[in-house]
Amino acid sequence: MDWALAIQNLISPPVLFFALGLVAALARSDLSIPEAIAKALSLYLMLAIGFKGGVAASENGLTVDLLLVIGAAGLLSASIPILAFWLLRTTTRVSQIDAAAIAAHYGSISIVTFIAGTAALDAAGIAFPGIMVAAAAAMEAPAIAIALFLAHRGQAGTPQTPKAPWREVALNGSIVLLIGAFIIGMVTGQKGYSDIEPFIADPFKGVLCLFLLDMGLVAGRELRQVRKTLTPALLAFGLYMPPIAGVIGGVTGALIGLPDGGIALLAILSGSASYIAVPAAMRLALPQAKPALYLTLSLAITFPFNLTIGIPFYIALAGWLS
Amino acid sequence: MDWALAIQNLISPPVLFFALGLVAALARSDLSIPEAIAKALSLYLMLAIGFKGGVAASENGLTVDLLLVIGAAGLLSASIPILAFWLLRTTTRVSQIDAAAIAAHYGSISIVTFIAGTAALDAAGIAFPGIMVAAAAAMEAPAIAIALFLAHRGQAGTPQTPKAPWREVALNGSIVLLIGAFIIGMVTGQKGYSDIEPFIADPFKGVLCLFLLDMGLVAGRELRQVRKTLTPALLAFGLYMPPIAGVIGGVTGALIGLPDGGIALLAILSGSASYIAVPAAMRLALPQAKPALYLTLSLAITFPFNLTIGIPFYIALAGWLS
Amino acid sequence: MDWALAIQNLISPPVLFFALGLVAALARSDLSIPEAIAKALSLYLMLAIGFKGGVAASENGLTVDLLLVIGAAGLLSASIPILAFWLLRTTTRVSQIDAAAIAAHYGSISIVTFIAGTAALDAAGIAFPGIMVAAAAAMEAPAIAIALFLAHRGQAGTPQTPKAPWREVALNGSIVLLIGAFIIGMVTGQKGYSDIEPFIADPFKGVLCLFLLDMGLVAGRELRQVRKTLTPALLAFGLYMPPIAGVIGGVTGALIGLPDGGIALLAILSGSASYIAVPAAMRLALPQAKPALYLTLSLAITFPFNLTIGIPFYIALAGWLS
Amino acid sequence: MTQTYPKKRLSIIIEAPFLNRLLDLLDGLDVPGYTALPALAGRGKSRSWRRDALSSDAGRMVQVLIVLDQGKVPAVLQEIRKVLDQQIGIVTLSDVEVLRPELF
Amino acid sequence: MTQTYPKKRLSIIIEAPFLNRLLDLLDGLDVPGYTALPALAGRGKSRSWRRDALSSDAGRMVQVLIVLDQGKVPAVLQEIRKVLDQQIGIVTLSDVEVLRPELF
Amino acid sequence: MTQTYPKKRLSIIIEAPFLNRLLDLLDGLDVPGYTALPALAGRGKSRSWRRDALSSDAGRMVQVLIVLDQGKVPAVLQEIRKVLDQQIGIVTLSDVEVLRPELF
Ligand SMILES: Nc1ncnc2c1ncn2[C@@H]1O[C@H](COP(=O)(O)O)[C@@H](O)[C@H]1O
Ligand SMILES: Nc1ncnc2c1ncn2[C@@H]1O[C@H](COP(=O)(O)O)[C@@H](O)[C@H]1O
Ligand SMILES: Nc1ncnc2c1ncn2[C@@H]1O[C@H](COP(=O)(O)O)[C@@H](O)[C@H]1O
Ligand code: NA
Ligand code: NA
Ligand code: NA
Repeated sequence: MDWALAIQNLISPPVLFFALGLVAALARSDLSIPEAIAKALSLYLMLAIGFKGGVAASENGLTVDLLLVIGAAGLLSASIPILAFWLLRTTTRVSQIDAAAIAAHYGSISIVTFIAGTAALDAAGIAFPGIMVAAAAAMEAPAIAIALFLAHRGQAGTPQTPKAPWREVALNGSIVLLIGAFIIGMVTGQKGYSDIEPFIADPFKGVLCLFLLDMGLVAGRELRQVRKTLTPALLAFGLYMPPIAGVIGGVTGALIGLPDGGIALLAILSGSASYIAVPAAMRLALPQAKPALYLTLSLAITFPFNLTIGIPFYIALAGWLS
Repeated sequence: MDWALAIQNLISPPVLFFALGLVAALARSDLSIPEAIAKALSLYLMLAIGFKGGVAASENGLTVDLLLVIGAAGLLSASIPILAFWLLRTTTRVSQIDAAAIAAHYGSISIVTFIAGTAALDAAGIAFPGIMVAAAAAMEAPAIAIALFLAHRGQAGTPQTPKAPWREVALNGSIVLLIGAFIIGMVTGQKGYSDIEPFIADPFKGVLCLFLLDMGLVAGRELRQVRKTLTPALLAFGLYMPPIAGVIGGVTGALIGLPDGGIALLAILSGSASYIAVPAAMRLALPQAKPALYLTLSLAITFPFNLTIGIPFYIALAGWLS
Repeated sequence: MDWALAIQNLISPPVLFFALGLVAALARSDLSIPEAIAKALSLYLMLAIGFKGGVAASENGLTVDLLLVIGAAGLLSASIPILAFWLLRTTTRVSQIDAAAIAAHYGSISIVTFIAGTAALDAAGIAFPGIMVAAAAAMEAPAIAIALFLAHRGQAGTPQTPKAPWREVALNGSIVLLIGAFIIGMVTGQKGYSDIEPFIADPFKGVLCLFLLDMGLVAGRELRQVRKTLTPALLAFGLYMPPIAGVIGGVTGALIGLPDGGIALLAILSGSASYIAVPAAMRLALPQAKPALYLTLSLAITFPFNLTIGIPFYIALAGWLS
Repeated sequence: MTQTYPKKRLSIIIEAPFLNRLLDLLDGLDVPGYTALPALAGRGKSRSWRRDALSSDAGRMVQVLIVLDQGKVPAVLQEIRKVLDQQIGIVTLSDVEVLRPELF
Repeated sequence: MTQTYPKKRLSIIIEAPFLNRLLDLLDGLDVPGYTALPALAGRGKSRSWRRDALSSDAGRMVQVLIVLDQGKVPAVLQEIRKVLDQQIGIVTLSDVEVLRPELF
Repeated sequence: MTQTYPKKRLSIIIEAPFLNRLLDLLDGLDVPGYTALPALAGRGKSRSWRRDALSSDAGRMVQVLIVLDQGKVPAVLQEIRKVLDQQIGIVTLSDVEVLRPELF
């Protein structure tokens, strides 16, 4: 592992603002970002990362096979939950339904972790293919589908299972914006990019800082409740699951012939856990599962882990694998 | 008509983001921009366009006679509703009050259409006078006044007509900001401009994209209800009224000696229909009129028409006329 | 006093946008900035000014003794309320509790006045030490502590005084963000700065304009109620207290050897009055005190005074003193 | 046990563009106070609406709550009725108990 | 004196991700209208939440108000009950008086 | 027909800076849950306010709703009363019917 890179990541403004939010929330400060602003920041990041991915893809041509990457991403998203479910059922005492709900989160991805990863790659001067954005978009639905199957497996005729949230998952605003902006980027290419560069490129890293400040505040509030909600075994899961999934993702990336930066990003996506789309989908599909478990794990344990230690590790991993 | 220009407009990022919003809303995605953010984006665009107009006016001097332009704009705004009212009463079956309410919208303007028009002119390298912003500000009150007259004409002693919304119309936030920023731009001139350029000029087009994404979402939601609310005759009105009014506006612009870009913008203003200030004023002044009619027409039919086909047409028109 | 500087300040975009807001609110326009946006603008300004201060402090080293500045600032913040309280009790008829509550506001600071001051210094080409941000952060708690003491002095055994708001004051979001961003700026230095410069530096002045537009709207609404709430003696206090406190602050700054720009900023901080953090703290700690008094004074009288006349005066003062 | 006193709670769901006029009206009546709450979404006889999917204030609703003495209700209702009759507006009245009767 | 008529006020506090489904359900029932209000913060048997401190819509609550005729209540309650039984959701019913009975 | 059970609905309109203290107090009492709703605008004995025209949280109001069993009301009212007596705060109590009595 490249220690200089790891330290550079730790003292970069985005990570430090995340830490500031975390500390403020742990100290019970009333610092908070209004919900509408947090939503807008997240829409902005989605729009920008999607658009830039699309422009990059239109430039280099589709440097790697788009379908291959999407297929691999979908496969990872479907298989990681199975591993997570099995680990949870053997090492912790959570119920079948809770294990399935948690597993869905780890099969899916955290787009902010992905974005922080691209920023770290930029800082390290490592290029990555624009189509990795498409991989990110493909890693939600499979995880949810597998998790619903795992949740109900072996339970004869559960009465009144709620309608599966396929419509909500497929038309999830974030994914629609990410893919839409990607396509717009592909269509308008470098010309469109130069039109809106001062909006989507220049302030990007600063907006990321503000958003991570908010994420720190949210994660810190969650962290305050960790002792009430998580057993040591669960807490451990939140820490060992990301690198395991990350290695699986990285190896897959190497096998399908991704370049260095692509391997790193696929490892980051695999290692990250959702805390936006999947929680809402789980509330709809598995209302009996305890949000306290999956939200705290994904948000208060795995997300900070990935942001600080995970990302440099996945980047180093990509270096070894390629 | 310059087809290259038309196509260039259609595949520009702002129009594509509008289309993305439209498609997302039609597909019933939950993508949405928080109301506070949409309001802020609109305040930003108003501030920026007003300020830039003021700076431009301070630069070139008042290249064309300010009062002449404002007078012509006010006249257009008062006469277009009369034509619209007559067309509605003869070609559709809407009631007198509904026809008047719709007519008010078409006499007034859509500032976003105006802004998209300035962006298209910029892209086409056509200059326009800064004072056109003042024309935009002058095209609201006359339309509302005429429409109220048309609504009540011939109705002896309507009991309890609500207080006319003059105070609300005159002190309407958007107009106040537009005019205020225009004056500030005139006062501070190029020096003030260079102070805040990285805020109001550089990200402008990107912010416009985000705002048009929101407008697409809003228009798409409206469009889903079109079949319930609009008859074919009304729908046709939403499509033929803009070019008719646009031609009237363009010819007027040519008659008062506006340059190319000014003619185009006066045509765009005339051809566009309000969906922000006038609907609110109509709720106050003509509560019996059906919002479903005027909102759907203006937002779901005329706005997309102008954004895609109208603007290049009005610009081409200006070329022919000048 | 440098009249050119004073006039330059008066016709700078930030002050003009403040005036626009003031006029719009006095005319009862419905122009308004959504609360979430106003909060976000204020968070942005806090983050940016803190971060830039930290970077500057990391650059020059701590050019002046950090502890000395903080100590002087704390002392000013504790002694100005005593003077204010005495002036209020001898020249106006406000109750002991109201006088104490008002005094707390004048001992504390207005960060926007501070920011407008840094913008005016920038425009005048006068440098200032980055650590002045730390002085700003130190001028809240002492003022509140002294005011609580003054409010209850001589009142034997007030039954059920509410819990003092120390936790709320110490962990106040604005202060946490200001200090946090300052520290992050110190840690990441010039490298971190160049990463997020297009976000925190370039649009800064424009964002300040938008924020001051909002402040104008808020102050204007307050100003409409002035005749109902303020006696002439109180109104006069709102006008003579700032320059008095400003001179005290300026002289203190000169005594501890601050450079020109530092003296000006310490005078600005001393002369300004809080209208964000202290009102909320007073509602908690002195609920019997009348918000109409302290909010109107600080927001509708002192803030506009400082923004227009005060700042150039404090800058000129610094020139004389250094 | 804490003593409570009977009062009335008047709720008016009204369109946002009318809010200022309604509040001005209430300021002119013998009403001890009011609190307006924002709404997110709704449906009535006519259109259904979502706050985040409106182009304008038209259509967005606001709920105004007034706690007041029974004795003041008839006069207030009569005035409100005049304004609301041609407009959208859902008015409901219900019984509540309060702690400090002198406030209303 | 202004005449008023007795109706019922149904309030449903429900999690934001369910809102769309609930409103779709209501649109299919004989309900004269509804208004949804946002919530800021809350606590129940499980977690406590703050709107500004959530990463996702999960956990955020919304209050849906329905003013309707007593006669329509049983059918509506029965349908709502089906959906809410396994979910978070606080349903309350109370008496109100309205001005224009024909609206409900 | 769906069976319902009588409970109480306690509403507290309070200034935003007090909200945290009130919620902390409620967390220490035997209260089954609560939901806080934001307010937009208001007027009382003192100032009138608009959310978008405030410089600070001071003056902005929040409504806290608590559905609870009649038996728990006196103890809760007594504690709340202590805190609110010197502060702004409108407390109302009303009757509601609920579906699942065991929740409260
Ligand atoms: N029965 C009702 N209960 C609650 N809110 C209603 C009801 N009817 C109408 N509303 C609200 O009033 C708005 C306008 O209603 P309408 O004029 O019937 O379209 C709706 O969008 C709802 O927000
Ligand atoms: N008794 C209650 N009164 C008011 N709101 C409640 C009550 N119980 C629960 N809630 C709301 O419902 C949400 C979920 O409750 P629970 O499922 O019990 O955790 C809480 O966060 C509150 O917003
Ligand atoms: N009678 C009332 N009904 C509803 N809300 C009220 C009432 N009185 C006061 N309020 C609210 O409480 C706030 C403070 O009231 P006050 O302390 O009387 O100025 C007001 O701004 C309103 O939001
Ligand atoms: Na993952
Ligand atoms: Na027009
Ligand atoms: Na001060």
